[in-house]
Amino acid sequence: MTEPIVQVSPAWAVLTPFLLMLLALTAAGLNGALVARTAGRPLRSGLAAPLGEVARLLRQRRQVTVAADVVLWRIGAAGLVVVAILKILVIPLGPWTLADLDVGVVWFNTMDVMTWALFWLIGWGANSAYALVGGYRFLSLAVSYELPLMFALIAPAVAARSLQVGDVVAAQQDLWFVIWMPVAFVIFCGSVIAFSSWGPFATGAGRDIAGGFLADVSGVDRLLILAGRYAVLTAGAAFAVPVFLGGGGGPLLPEWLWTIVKTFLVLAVFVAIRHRVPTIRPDRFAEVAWIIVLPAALLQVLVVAIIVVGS
Amino acid sequence: MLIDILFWALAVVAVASGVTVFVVDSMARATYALAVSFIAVGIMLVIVGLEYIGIITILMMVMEMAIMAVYMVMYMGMNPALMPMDMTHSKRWSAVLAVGTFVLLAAGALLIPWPARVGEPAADLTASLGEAIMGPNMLAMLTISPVLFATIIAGLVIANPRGRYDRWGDDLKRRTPNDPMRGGLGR
Amino acid sequence: MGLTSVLARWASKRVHVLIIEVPGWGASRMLLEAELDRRGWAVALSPADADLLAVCGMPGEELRAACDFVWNQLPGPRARVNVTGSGSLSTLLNEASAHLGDDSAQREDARSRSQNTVAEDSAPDAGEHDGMAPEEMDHGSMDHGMDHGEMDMPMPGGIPLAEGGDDRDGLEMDFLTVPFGPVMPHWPAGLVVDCVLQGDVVVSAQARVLEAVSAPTEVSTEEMTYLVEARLRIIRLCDHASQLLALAGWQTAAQNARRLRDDARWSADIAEHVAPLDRLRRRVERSVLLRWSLKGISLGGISVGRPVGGTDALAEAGAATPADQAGVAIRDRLIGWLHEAAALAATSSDTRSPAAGDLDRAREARDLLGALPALLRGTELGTARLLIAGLGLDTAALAPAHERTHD
Amino acid sequence: MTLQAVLLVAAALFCVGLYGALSQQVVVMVMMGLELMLNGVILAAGAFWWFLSPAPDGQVLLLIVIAAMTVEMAMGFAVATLLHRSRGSDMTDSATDLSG
Repeated sequence: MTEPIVQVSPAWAVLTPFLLMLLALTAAGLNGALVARTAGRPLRSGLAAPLGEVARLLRQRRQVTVAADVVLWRIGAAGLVVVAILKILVIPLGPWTLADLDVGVVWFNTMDVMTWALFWLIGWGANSAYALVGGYRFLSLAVSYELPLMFALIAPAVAARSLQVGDVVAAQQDLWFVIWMPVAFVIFCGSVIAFSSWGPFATGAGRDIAGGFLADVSGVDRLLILAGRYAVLTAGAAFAVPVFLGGGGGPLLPEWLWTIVKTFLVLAVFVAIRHRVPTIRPDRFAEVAWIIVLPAALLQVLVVAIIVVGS
Repeated sequence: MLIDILFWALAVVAVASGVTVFVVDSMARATYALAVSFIAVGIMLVIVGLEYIGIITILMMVMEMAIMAVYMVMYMGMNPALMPMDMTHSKRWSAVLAVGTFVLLAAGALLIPWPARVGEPAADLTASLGEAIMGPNMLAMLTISPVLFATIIAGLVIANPRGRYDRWGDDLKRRTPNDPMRGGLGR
Repeated sequence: MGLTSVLARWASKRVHVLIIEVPGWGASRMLLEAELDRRGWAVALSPADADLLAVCGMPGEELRAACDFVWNQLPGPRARVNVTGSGSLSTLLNEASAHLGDDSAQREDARSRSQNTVAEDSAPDAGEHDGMAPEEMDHGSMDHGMDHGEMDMPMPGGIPLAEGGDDRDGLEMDFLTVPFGPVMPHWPAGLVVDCVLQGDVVVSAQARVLEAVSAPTEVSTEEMTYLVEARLRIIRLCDHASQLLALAGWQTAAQNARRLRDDARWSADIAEHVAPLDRLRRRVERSVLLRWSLKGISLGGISVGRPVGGTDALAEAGAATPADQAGVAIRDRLIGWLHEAAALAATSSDTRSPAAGDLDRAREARDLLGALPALLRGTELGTARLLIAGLGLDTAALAPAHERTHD
Repeated sequence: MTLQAVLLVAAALFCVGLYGALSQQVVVMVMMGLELMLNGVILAAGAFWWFLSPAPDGQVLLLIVIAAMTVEMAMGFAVATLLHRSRGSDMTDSATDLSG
């Protein structure tokens, strides 16, 4: 890839939600297929499971709990999808981008902080013990993953000497960042899984508290939250591509297709991890995050900074 | 024109949600109203060209309000959210003082003949900010970092009731600390 | 019209089922779960997530009240089945699915419900809130202003104010009384633990068991006769292991254990199960993450039941589960179960007589139930769930003993 | 959008915050009032910067205000915890030991 990333007309933004939801739906289908396989059913039955799920949630009535804070609850439920869409605005699709902000990396970080508020609001709004415990669990996890995530994002920005996503992609023409900042990449992926309340970090929606913040949502609200989780996960996977995986760079295929292929591969790994590892308990993870992961991220930034200054 | 409409809409949102903070009885709503106020101000900052500062403000304040809500729920116990109780004092004087200050500030804002703009903004404001804090203004940043670090330490010292003698025993020889909750590193 | 019927058809492919197990009817539940797996239906974690309420067994009065309460929390479209035998299971579910897809019936149901709730709302039943009705997901929260937006009432939502007390860090925190069970995923049948919580830490707990109206043995013996004691024990161990793994968040391993459990019921030669059981056990033993997340969670001084089996099985399993030693770690308990199941499968000649009598089992269950409050005190919710699952409580054994004391 | 307009909004925010900080009894609510005041300060500083002298140095000042807000919050939470622990309440009225 040689030509710089160009900003396209904002009108294209209309298409972004569709692309995002399509990818998210694919991820959900993959998840369904994997679940079907562990249960010993044919893979195909699982692939269609998300559609069945959508249909049943669209038919379902919304049940409101006693003395629920409906306003905040609905804001939390609807917010996840919105945040995911805002996230992918700064992600270039091959040679095109909608908004190459000066501060694209920080923009992504800000949007992921929104999930702090949203998941907690979902847990709070239901006015039920399990849901609230779920919301708190997410927050306590968030305090652990957020700082390492910030430093993991700073590493590529330091290497590119810019917070602009386009510059970060351009800086990877010769060598992808994932190769010389693997620690940052791993921390980033872990944080994406965590801020989507996914897989081993899904304690906020854990089975031990009857689904946590999902315990009391039904109908369209539930659909929005579940879709929002997939969307946020997808957006996280998509952001890994320009920041660590060289954007649209790759042989043969056109750049935009490479972006999608890489996104899907990262997403597939996230989905595959989901049921395969035991829960990482937030109360225990806190110590690990602050004593091991955060210093590791700082060291990574230091190494990157030394290399960049030296080169 | 569009910018003007956007600005005034944001201004209304910012002030209205600011007022909401002290009007609503729900702790969660109060906290998140403040967060909305900060988001509106953050966007206004982006409008006046302070992209980095504006977005950082949003990032920090949403984070802070998420934590703030937890503290509210934790400490307010019997609070206006559950029972309509008035948790205020000297309301009238506060209001008088606030309105007085507003009149003063507003008069200042409108009456002072502000000078014309000096200089032009840099082409890339974020980059220029980076150069400023890494160049001529490095001292400011060098001061802020120890202050922030000291804040972390001081906050922990104030809030944590348990010193190392509680954890490791009187002679500090306990092999695993005596914590109410187990950490993740097998200690 | 076309759209709704298309939605209904798609929705019927993935019904979410909330399962309520009556003590003693574990077999019905397991059969139901196997059938759900076969159909690709999902097990719901909470009433709000469910389309179909499946009550396995004949609940006693209190448990039936709990079922009715949960039934009211299903958002709808909803259906309800009572599973008491295996023969009709498939038709039962088909009928339920058809009922779920029947738009006019569901609309009728919704209409009658909304009328009911209006009536209920005008006269809030205070008694409903003090823990009699179990699993009150939406009434259980009586504390710290989780209730708001009802400023005009002295008690928002009819929920009284919380009282406070010092927590383990010496901060005064509100108490929240929450009954756990009997409708919870991966929960011993019929168990209710009335917890007082501070945040997600259990301050104190009291355990009781809601009984079945009749023991299931009469009903289900006919299909159980060929399942001798050893095989039943393997099934139960796999079930326990599966629940514990599910609570530890390890879905694939839990699913694996569940399939082994279901296979053990139908397979002709139980000895075939030795290898898969050992594989699962090794997988569990190898997982670093599981070791890390279960570390330090132990059953304290509670002596959990002796493994049943031949002498070598005893010795082997005993090595993994030091039953008499103080503080059985949950992870050892889990591995011990799998070990014991494998050992039983290896030595089983399908003719063994029961090793533990009914009385023994009842006494053991009673001891465990008695020890529960002390065990849970001061634990965090997730840990508490793991501990309860780790007990392997057999509430069915408890029920007859209870009846006896009542007589 | 003029400097005057932005300053008016900032003044409004500042005064609402002032009212809250003076009238609220609970420490956390007082903190919210302070935050709102600082919110106004940030907006005013941003406006001054843009309309009067958009030099890079001005942005540094804003960073410092944000840092001050962080410190205020962290210490506020710590003090609230301490008060709650030692008094069982976090009302400002009950913490008047130094008021003679």
